[in-house]
This record gives sequence, structure tokens and C-alpha cells, in this order.
Amino acid sequence: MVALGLAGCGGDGEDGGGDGEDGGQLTFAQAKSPIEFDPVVLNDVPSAEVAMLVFDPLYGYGEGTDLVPQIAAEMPEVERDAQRWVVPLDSDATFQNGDKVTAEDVKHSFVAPVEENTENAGEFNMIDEVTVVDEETVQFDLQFPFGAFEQYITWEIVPKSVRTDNITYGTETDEGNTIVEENDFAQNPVGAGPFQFVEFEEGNYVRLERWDDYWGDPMPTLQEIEFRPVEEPTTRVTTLQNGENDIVKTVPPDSYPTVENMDDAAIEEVSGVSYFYLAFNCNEGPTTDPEVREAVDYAFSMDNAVEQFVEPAGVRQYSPMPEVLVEDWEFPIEEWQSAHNERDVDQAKAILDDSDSVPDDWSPTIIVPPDDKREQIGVSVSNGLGEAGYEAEVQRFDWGPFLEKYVSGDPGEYNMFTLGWAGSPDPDTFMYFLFSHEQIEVTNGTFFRNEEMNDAITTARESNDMETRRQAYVDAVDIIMEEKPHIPSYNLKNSFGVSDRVSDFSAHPVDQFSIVSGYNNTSVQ
Amino acid sequence: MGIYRYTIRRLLQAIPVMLGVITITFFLANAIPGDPVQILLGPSPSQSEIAAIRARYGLNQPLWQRYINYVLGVLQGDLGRSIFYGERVTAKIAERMGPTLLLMSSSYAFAILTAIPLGVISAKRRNKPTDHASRLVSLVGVSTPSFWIGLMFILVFSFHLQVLPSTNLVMPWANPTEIRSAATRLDVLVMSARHLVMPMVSLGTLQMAALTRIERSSMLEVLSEEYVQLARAYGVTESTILRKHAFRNAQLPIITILGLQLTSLIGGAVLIETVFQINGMGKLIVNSIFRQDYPLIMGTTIVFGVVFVVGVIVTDLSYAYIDPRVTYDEVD
Amino acid sequence: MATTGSTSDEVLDTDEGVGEADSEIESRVGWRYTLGQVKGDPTALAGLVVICFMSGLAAFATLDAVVFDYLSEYAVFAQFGMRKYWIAETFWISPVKEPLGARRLLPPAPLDNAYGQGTWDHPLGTDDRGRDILVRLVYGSRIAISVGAIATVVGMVGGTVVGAVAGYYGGWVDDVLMRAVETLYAIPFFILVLSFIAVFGRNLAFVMVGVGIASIPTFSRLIRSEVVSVREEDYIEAAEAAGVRDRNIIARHVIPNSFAPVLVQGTLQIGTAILIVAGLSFLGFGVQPPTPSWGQMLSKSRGVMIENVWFSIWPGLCILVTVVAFNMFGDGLRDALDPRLKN
Amino acid sequence: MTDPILEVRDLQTHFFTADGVVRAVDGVSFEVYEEEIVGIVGESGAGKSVAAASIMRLVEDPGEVVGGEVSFKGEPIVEFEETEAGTRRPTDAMLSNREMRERIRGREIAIIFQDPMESLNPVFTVGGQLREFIEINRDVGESEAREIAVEMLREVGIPEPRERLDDYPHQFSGGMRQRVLIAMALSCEPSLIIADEPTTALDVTVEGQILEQVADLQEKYGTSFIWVTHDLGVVAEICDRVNVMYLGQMAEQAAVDALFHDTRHPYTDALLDSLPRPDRTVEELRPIAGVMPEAINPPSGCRFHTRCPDAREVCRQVNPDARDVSESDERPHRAACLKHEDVFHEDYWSSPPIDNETDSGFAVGRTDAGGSGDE
Repeated sequence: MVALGLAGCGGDGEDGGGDGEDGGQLTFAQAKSPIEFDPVVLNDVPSAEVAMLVFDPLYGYGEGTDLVPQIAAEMPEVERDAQRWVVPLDSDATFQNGDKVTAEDVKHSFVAPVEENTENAGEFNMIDEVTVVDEETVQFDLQFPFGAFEQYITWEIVPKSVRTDNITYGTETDEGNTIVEENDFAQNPVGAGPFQFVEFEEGNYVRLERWDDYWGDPMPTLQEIEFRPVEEPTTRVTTLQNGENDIVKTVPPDSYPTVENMDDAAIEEVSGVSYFYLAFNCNEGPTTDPEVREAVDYAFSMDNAVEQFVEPAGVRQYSPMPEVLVEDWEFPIEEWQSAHNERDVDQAKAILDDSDSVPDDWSPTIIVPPDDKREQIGVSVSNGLGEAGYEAEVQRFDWGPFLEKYVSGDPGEYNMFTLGWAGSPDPDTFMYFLFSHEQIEVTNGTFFRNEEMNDAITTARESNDMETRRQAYVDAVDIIMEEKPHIPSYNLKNSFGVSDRVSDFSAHPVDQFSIVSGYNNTSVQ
Repeated sequence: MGIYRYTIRRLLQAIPVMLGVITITFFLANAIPGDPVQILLGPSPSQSEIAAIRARYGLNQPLWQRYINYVLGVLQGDLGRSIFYGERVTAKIAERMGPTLLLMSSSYAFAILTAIPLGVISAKRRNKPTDHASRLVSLVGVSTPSFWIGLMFILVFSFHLQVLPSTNLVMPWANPTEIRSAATRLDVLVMSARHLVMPMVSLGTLQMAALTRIERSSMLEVLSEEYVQLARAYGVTESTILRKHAFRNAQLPIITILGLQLTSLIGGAVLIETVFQINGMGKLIVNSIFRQDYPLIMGTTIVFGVVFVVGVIVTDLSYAYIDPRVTYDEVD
Repeated sequence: MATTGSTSDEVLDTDEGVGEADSEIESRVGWRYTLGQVKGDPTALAGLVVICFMSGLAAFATLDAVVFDYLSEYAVFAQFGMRKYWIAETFWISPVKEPLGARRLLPPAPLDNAYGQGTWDHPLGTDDRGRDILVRLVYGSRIAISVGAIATVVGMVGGTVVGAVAGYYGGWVDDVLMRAVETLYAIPFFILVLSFIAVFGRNLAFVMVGVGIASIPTFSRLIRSEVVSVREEDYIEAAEAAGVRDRNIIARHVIPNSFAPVLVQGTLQIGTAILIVAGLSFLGFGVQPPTPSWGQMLSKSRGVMIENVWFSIWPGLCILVTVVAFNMFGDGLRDALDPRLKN
Repeated sequence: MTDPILEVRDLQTHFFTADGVVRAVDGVSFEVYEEEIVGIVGESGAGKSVAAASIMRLVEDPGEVVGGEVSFKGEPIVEFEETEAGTRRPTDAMLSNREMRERIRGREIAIIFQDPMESLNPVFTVGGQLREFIEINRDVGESEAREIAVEMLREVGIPEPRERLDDYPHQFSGGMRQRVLIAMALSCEPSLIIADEPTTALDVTVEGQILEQVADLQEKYGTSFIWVTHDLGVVAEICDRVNVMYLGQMAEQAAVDALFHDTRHPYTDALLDSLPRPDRTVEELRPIAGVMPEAINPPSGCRFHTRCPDAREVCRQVNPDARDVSESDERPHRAACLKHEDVFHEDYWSSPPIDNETDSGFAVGRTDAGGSGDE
């Protein structure tokens, strides 16, 4: 009903945002260049940041983590104990080429990742079947009752005919997947979102302009957005200072005071739905021994490391559950926090010296991705271990090699690693991907095996009962806090340096930021 | 021998060199550990999918077969397909060539236009304060890391003084209608110049310093030549001597060096493009190495090799143009 | 070769003796002269002083960071408490670990910034982890000097061999070798080193070898042209006439006599190598943390350049001063060896 | 006889080097009359070329003309006056650099350098270089200068001169290039040409041809020459009068016949003895003992005494200037040797001889030079 109401106001918005009012042109510095804009395929933050303005999702987020129907007309009807989800579509929803958004398009958007086996296929492997009930109704049948599915139907909708016409398909593989040879759609996206794609030069810019016939509401005030990649954080801050960009993404912790002290800019931030951690190789090597992991926790102070190298750009986090989820689900955070050891090098040394799993000349390897904060955490661990008499080596790798190494389980490659995970506002998006046995070697590089924990995660995943799920997650996290395959580290804020020229721009916990929504509408002087 | 035949002969001579470049880069790039297909497909691809991708990039063939195919491909102007972008390597390079060539040529122009007067003045006022100052500048210039100069420039001119932009180089040939806050071609040129000045100076400083040193010593040598004395003895003014009688001869070593310095200029461009976020070949190749996108590594290296070889041929041609003693038979 | 070896070696003995004595006298005279010239050149002397100072620091750092680390594995030494960074940690401050409660990004002593007031405990300030910048600069000299020197030696040896053989034999050998060198030259050295590291890993040894290989063309071209001109001189012809084997001629006569310009180039090349390694560190291809190196410090300082610029200035200055020193000394050496070029 | 066109008085040119002051030219006087060829002879290092360059004021840094007078047709090319502080400074009347350039160089005095291979700029055509100098010094336009150049090249014996104008120097042989340089000098129609060892680098046959040609041309154009050479044979062939230089000073000055047949200075004698001549065998040739000491640390007294067969003790004390030692009916004949006791009034003959013959001149020269340095 709410969605219908919003759609009804569309006409007003259009008038307001028409040629009469020019909301200006925004330049936005991203942390990296986007690559492609096909939501079915894209799997990187910069591309997603652009795509979310060109494509409208089935459901979007409100100001917090609450879901708001977007292309869907209202909240889904959940049937058969959350194994069947029926979604009615907004009849006004139109793509930028003038075609109506149909149930067929929605179905395509959800099945294409699996059919083409894109990097997003894993997100929808629980879907059994997507059925087009009628032109304005889609029905999802799942393989098991899956309460968290609502976090997965925030998926962006692509126009099936335009997309498939612009893709060259190759042969079919044995598993029935189709290989995509060329994807022109990813370079010339057409969606149902408030902004139209204008031009893209990889590494240089992406330009979007307001779609003046946007069917939804509100009509954006902004006339045009230009995204520019500025990879180096200090340089991003510099471009904010000298006016090259209106908004810069991710203010590094040390630059917080710098941006705060700027006369004509401020920081816009919100806690993200993310989790950063130190993880152990529980596959092979000394760190398979829980005592050793305990000792590492004693050897250094995560509190101190986070305070020095992450704050104020993030906050200390004591469990795999980000703050938002802890609040929403009322998880026993105090209890988990107490599982954390205060720094005690002597204790660490005693444990390590006595442990049979640890050779006297043990020199653990800590691999870190190309991110200063996570590297600093790794160095802190290394220094702590050094004081306990074990020289640890920190190796920083680029994303490519890092992602390959951290799921190898080879203690020659790593004994520990630091990494992070950005999920959706449901514990499943963290617990399943980071700890379930199924995801070992995929997104779980700990190789930590504990049947009790795995069962709990599966139970929670395959249930729609809030209380059952909560208890299962509490059980799983308890085990994790006890066995320490991870030492939780911090939660990063989604932070932006925003020039005073910009008004009504908003950071968002899940979507990173919001340009235009039910609660904000960005404009530039 | 005519200039055309000479050029053709030089190009022919370049063939074994380019073949060597192709061979070295092919085997180096293929020796980079890590499976590019893995990176391309992400976690948990199916066996058949891996096979299909391998077949698509020709990775299912033995190394020597791939090498031969690659060389044959290069001969037909086909550098393969980037694994990361999925685009043709030639298309990607064509896209990134402009900024790099702009950066390199403007840096060279900056280096030449500052080094020549500086070197000439230095030689003319040998052991005078001007000379000492110019020699100090060139000594410091050849000894300062270019990327550090760039960083300091950004800090001073972009952050503190806020007078110059630090990123997103605008190409002078960009369409004014597509550039924000530019209405005419002139606007675009001004913007481009403002963007270019810091990267240009950072990259050009080393070349400038090196050239100044050569220009000075070369000028000193020429000024002590007998034909310069003779010109003096016939009443030619000092300025005419500098401008005409000594100048042209003194540029001969500079020309040779310009060709050879190309390789250090390219190395510097890699760093400077990273510092100033210039979307050129240098950044492309660094990223390709990070991403183990070896068709792109090979393609970029080969193109750089071509730039270098062509650069050397061009300098040799201009050498022969300036120095009549050198005929096209002798240059080698 | 093996069967004729003994006879030709015998023939060689006498000749070698003569040749050796000759060239030794010649080079000794040359050395004394050269050093005398350099002594009279204040710039070269200043360069030499800085080089000696930096090399001294580097030697000290190597002792403390590498030798002690190695010795500490033996109980004999370990019982004295000998370990990596023993001297630094006992008498001064650790170059790799920040003290508990370390204060990050402090400015040099008399200044202050957003992180606080500089203290004389850290005269040049502290880095992004709160470690003392001065001690890290001292220990960072090890990487700069050793990588610069070793890479240059690799290039020098490689280049000398290639250049000498090509220049001496001429003909197709020369053609093939020089074409190969040209190939190496046509691949921009930075990219060559980058791919080299990508292939073999970010081990310091590979960085040195990579930079060395990349500088082979410079040396081989230089020595080839020297060899070609030296080859024409009488005593080589005399040696040839006396039946001395080729490789001995090259090794004992040609190379020593062509060495002067190579030495000059080598001195200058060390400076270049230091700059290249700094550039590699900047791109993240340097030594792994926490081992201190100037390039890596520069690279780390980039993220806090606005907040504490000193963290960037000090390692930059160290690189600058060291490379300037090598250039000044190299220039002086060249002037001494070739007075014609002297100003 | 008329007034000389060039008069050099007590010319001093010093080089200020890091190792000390080199007195390359140390008080030289001579003159050149119209239409005559005057030779300046000496071993290398004697200061001949520096003297020649000093006349044109073309001495290069760190060299400097520090004293004496050079006047050309009455104009002061070099002129110094004493300041109150006792130092010397150029007089106001001395020609400025600009006047030198515009009125003297090329126009009045032209020069031909030793090495024809180095004297022409390799990157310009021969015609271009000729034309430029002609245009500057004869105030003519481009085409006229070109005609003069062609004419002059023909005059000096270059075949097909018009075609060869567009050739570059490297396309000419050494002899041809020297002819070009001679043409260059003549074409500016100067009153005086200074030829600084112009034929030394050439082979003997070419040298002969060129000398002959120069002699003819000199007659035709009436130009005066200063012919700097180390070769007494050349002097004998073309010079009217000769100046013999030794270590920056004049040893003997005389008409060419007088010099050869009535030699008045032991150095000239020695030079002549070392000259290969058809009437002597190789055994009879007597090279001058020892080498010339360096001008940075000249011997005390007579500069030649370290190598002089006639040297006596007094020669170590007294440095004679070149004085007229001619008989009353002769043309002037100057020599700087104390053995002309009637002119110099030093007790030469009563002074004990120095034995330079037995020891190698080198060793003696060194000891004596060292000894005198200590005094």
C-alpha cells in the first residue's frame, strides 16, 4: 500500500524535478573504478554504487535496515513456512526504454546469475524455482524454508529483452549453465532507476543523468552525477579540499580531523553492516590448536589496535554480528565481549612455549589484503607475537593473489589472515558465508570444522522462526567465541566527506549511500 | 640511401628485437604464479566452466603452442583478449594510450624546453653563480624520486594552496560539450594544461636534470671547438655563435639521449600515473600485474617496446637530419 | 677444449705473468692518480663522505638486523641475549616494534601537530605506528645501500661479460648479443622488474637481481664500445700473436683496461638503482613490513601526508641525499678519469 | 720603409689555472709591415699561437691578455695603463669588444687555424659559412656574397666551386678544406691574415702547393701575413722576416736570409741544426737537448739556459730581452742572448760556462729549474 501511495505521487515529483528546477551536477569520488553495470554480473562495490542508481530493486531499504517495496507493489506474501514467497509488482514500474517492468523481467533477474554462473550465483542457490504467476506477480519457491530470503530479494531488476539482446551467448556447459561471450548490456545498462546511464570510461568517469520520466517517487533533484575513481584515500581528501569533487568516499581514520577542520566540508557517516576480523588457519599448522589461538589473543591488544588504526572510521566489534544486527536481534553482546582476552604477553608466551603444536622456532605468516587498516592489525599481531618470542611475518598481497591464498588452507601460505565481510542486515549473510562448512574454500578460509556450530548455522538458515534462528545463532557464536577461529576486530563506518555545496546526501548502512529516496533527495548548489 | 629505405631497413632490424620482446614477455607473463581463470571466475566454478574458459583463452593448449599462436596473432595485430576486462587488448590499449603519450610527450617537451636554455646558460657562464645554481638544480633533479615530487606537489598545490587539480586528467582533445564547466575548446585546453602541469613537471624533472647536464657539457665542448673560435675571429657576435654556430652541434648528444631515455620515461610514467590517477598505460600495466591479466601485461609491454623502438628510430632519423656527416648508411 | 687445454695453459703461463704485471702496474698508477684527482675535488669528496657515512650506517644496521639474527640461533651467542635488533633495542629503541602506548605521527621535536607535541625522545617524530622515524631511517639505509650496490654489481658483472664478449668477438656473436641487449632495453626496465617480481615473488633478492638485469644493457653497451677501441691497441694484438686464449685476453687485458668508465657508470647506477627500488616500494613491491626501508616509509607516509608531512619528508630527503652523493662522487670520478670532460 | 700596420709591444698573456699562473706570452714585441709575410717560429708550447690569438683578443678563459700594447694601423687593440694602486688596467682608448668585432675581426685581420678538419663547422655547408663571414665583413647581400665566395674558391684552386658551395665540410679533403679557409680569410679582404700553423696537418705535397698559392695570392692582394709555424723550412719558403719564440719570449728577430745565414741566437742555431736538410745526413742532425720547461715555472735568467750549449753562469741570473745586434749597415736584427756583450753589457765571456752537453738536458733542466725556483 505504501508503495502504491508513493507511485501515486510520482506525477508531482516529476513536475518538481522537471526542467524548471536544476538540482545541479554532482561529482562523486569513488574508491575504485567501476567495471560493469549489469547487476546479474557485477560483484564489486564501485560498480554496485553506480548500478543502484540506474536500476531499481524489487525492494529497497528505508533510512535504516527496514525494507521498502520499490518495484514490488508491497511486502511479499510469505507462504509454506517461508519456502514460497509471492511478490506483487508495481504496475507503474517502467524501464528507461519505455517498457513496463514485468514478472518475466523479475524472473530473469533472479535466474540469470545461476544460469550464467556469474559470481553472484551463490546468492541464489537456495532458489528452487521462479514462477511467473501473471504479468504483475512473481512467485519464488525455495529448496528449504529460508527466513532470510527477504534480504536477498533486494535484487535489482534488469529488462530481460534488452539484456539478452545485448549478450552473446556461447555454448552450454555440462551443468546446463550458459557461457557468456560478450556482455554489451554491462556497458550500456538500461534499468528502471531514477538515473539514466550516459557514458562510461573505465578508470576515468561514469556519467549519469536524471531520467526525467522516472516512474517512481521522488523525482531526483540532481540533474547529473559524475563518478570518478580516486584510489588513494589522501588524494580523495585532497580533491574534496580543493573542490575537484563534491563527495568523496571513505574518509581514512587519520583524515577525520582534516575533513572535520575543513571550512566547507563535513563528514557524513553511518555504521555499516560489515565485520572485519583476524582469522586462523584451522586446517593445518599450529593454529589448528585452540590453545594457540587463545595465546595469540593474549599476545596483542585488539582494543588498542582498533583504537589506533581504525577509529574514528570504525568501531570495535566483539562478535561476528555488526552493531545493527546485535540491536535488531538483541544478541548477548556483553557475554561475547567477555570472551575476549585482555592483553597478557606472559600468558601468551607461557601457552605457546608449553604447547606441543608450536615448534620452538615457529614463525607464523600473517597475510593481509591491500588495506592499511587490516595491515596494521596484522602488524600489531606480529609485534605481539614477537614479544612472546615468536617472530611473525606480515605479508601484504593484492586482492587477486590474496583471495586465492586465503582459501587454500595451506599453512605455508598463511597461519592467520585479516579480512572483512559486508553483508545484509540478516545474520545469515555473515554466519553462512564465513563459518558454514559448505563455504570452506569458497568464502571461508578458516577451515574451522565444528559440527555443532555448523548445524546451528544450517538450522538458522533453514528456518523462518525468529526465536529459533536467534537461539541457533547465539549457540553458533558462543562456540566461535570459545574456539576462536576468528578474533573479531571492527565494524567500519560508511563515511563520506561531503562538501557544503551538497545538501541532503545521506550515508546508508547497507547501500553505502543514498542519493534519492523516500527520506532524502540530494542536490548541489 | 634515402630516408625511406633507411627507415624501412631500421624497421626490419627492429623485428628481431620485437620478437625478443614478445618472447621474453610471453614467458615472463606466463610464469607469473596463480591461475588467472580462478581470478576470473571467482569462487567455486564448475569443472566444465573452467574448461570452457580455458578453451576460450586458449589456455588448454601446451605452452609452446600458445607461444606460436600468440606470435602469429601479434603479427596480425591481435594481442588477445584481456582476462579481467574481457575486452580486446588492442582496444583497451588504444583507450589508454592517449593519456600516457600526452604525459610522456609533455614531460619531454618540458624537459627539453627547460634543459636546453639552462644548459646553455650554464655553459656560457661557466663557474659563475648561474652555472652553480643550474648544476645544483640538475644534480638534485636527477636524484629525487619523481613520485615523491608528485606527492609533495599534490600536498602543496592541491591541498594547501588549492590552485591545481590533482586527479582526472582532461585530454586536450576532449569534446568541450562532454566536459563539465567547459564551453569552448579553449576552456578544455586550459583545464587540460592545469591538470597536466604537476604530473608533467614531476615526470619531467629527472629528464630535465639529465638533459641539462648533457646540454651543459656538450655546449662546453662545442664552445671550445675551433670552428667556434673561427666564427669569433670573423666578427660573429656571441649571441649568433650561441644560437647558430654552437647550438645545433651541441644538440647532437641530446638527441641520442632522448631516444635512450625513453625507457626511463616510461618507468617514471608508471609511477606518476599512479600518483596522479592518470588512466594510462602505466597504471594499466601495474594493475594487470596485480590482476595477473597476462594478455594485457604482454600487450602493454609489447606496445611500450614498439614506442621505444620507434622512438629510437625517430631520434636516429633526426640525428641524421641535423648532422650531415651522418648518412643513412652509417647510422646504426 | 679439454684436450688442448694443458698445452695452451702452459703457453699461457708466461704470457699471463707479463700481461698481469703490466696491467697491474698500469691500473695501480691509474688508481693513485684517480684518487689524487678526486681528493682535489671538493664535491666528489663531499659525495664520498656521505657515501661512507650511509654505508657505515648500513653496515651497522646489517650487523644488528641480519648478523645478530643469524648468530642468535647458536646457543653460544644466544646466552648473551644476542638477537635481532639487539643493539638498537638495548641502547636505543626498536626499529620495528612500537613501544606500548606509543604516540603515532608525532612531528619532529620542537613542532606540534594534531597528534601532539614532538619530543626529543623522537627527534624526527614518529611514524604511523608510533615508531621512531630516526631509528627506522638508520636501519632503512641497509636496504637502500645494499639493494643499490648489489643490483649494480649484478648489472655490472652481467653487462661486462656480455659487452666484453660482444665487443671482442665482433661479427655474429656481437650481432646476436647486442640484439639481445637491445631487446632487454626495449622492455622498459621498470616493467621488466615489476614482472620479474610478479614471477618470482617479492623477495628482496629478486628485486636486486631484477634491477640488476634491467641495468645490463647500460653496462654492456658501455663496455662493448670500450672493448672495441681497446682491442685495436697493440698489446692485445701482441697477446693474440703469442697465442693467448680469447677468454684470457678478455679477462686479463681487455676488461681491466675498459673498467674505468664502467666504474663511473656503476657509481651513478647505484643512485639510479636506489631510485628504482624506492619506486618499487612505492607501488608496494618492496621489502615486507616491518623491516624498515626508505621507499616503504615513503609509501606508508602517503596515507598520512596531510596530517604529518614529516613522515614523508625524512625518507625522501634520505633518498635524495644518498643519490646526490653517489652522483657527485660518480661525476668526480669521471672527471678524474677523463679530464677532458672536466669543467 | 713606411710605418708598420701592426705593432706589438711587450705583450703579456697569462693563463690563470688551479696550479698557478702560466705566462704563455711574456713580453713579446714585433711588428708587421704592409705586404710582408712575417713568421713566428718555435717549438710547441712556445706561445706562438697564444701570441697570435692575443692579437685578435681571442684568448679563451682562463687565459687573459694582462699587459703590453698591440696597435693596428694606429688603433689600440691592446693598451694598458698603470693605476694609482700600481695595477694595470685597459685604457679607455682600447677598442671595446664590440669595436673589435665590428671593425677588426675578419674585416681587418683574419685568421686561419691549424686544423682544417676542426675549423669548419660540420653541420653547415661550406658555402653557407663562407657567405656568412663575407656578408658580415664586406657589407654585401646574400647573392653578392655568394659570388665572392665562388670567385674566391676558384682563386684558391677548388674545382667546380659553384657546385661545391652546397657541400658539407666532411665532403672535402684536408687540403681542400684548408684552401676553403684561406679563401675565407682572403674573401673578407683584410689587411692582415694570421695563419696559425695552417699547413701542419697536411701532407708535404699539399703543403707545398698551398704555400705556393698563398705566396701568389699574397702578391696579388697585397695582404700582410703572420705565419705561425714550428717549421723553419716553411719559413724559409715564404717569409720575409722571422720571429723566433722560446717559452713565451722572443729569442731572435731578423729578415729571413739573415736568420738562416747569420744566426745570432743559440736557440735558432739549435733549431737549424735539428732541421733535416738535403745537404746533411741523419747522423749530422742534432736534436735540441732536453725538452722545453713548462711556462708555469720558467727557469730564472735566460729561459733557454737550461738547454743552451753556450750557457754560462750569468745566463742564470739575467734574462735578456731581444735587442738589436745588427751591424750598422744591416737591416735590424734582434737577438736575446747575453753573448752579444757589446749590446747587453753583462760579463758573459768571463762567466764560467754551464755544462749542458754531458748530462742529458732533461736532468739538468730539471735540477736547475728546481734550484732557481728555490731562490
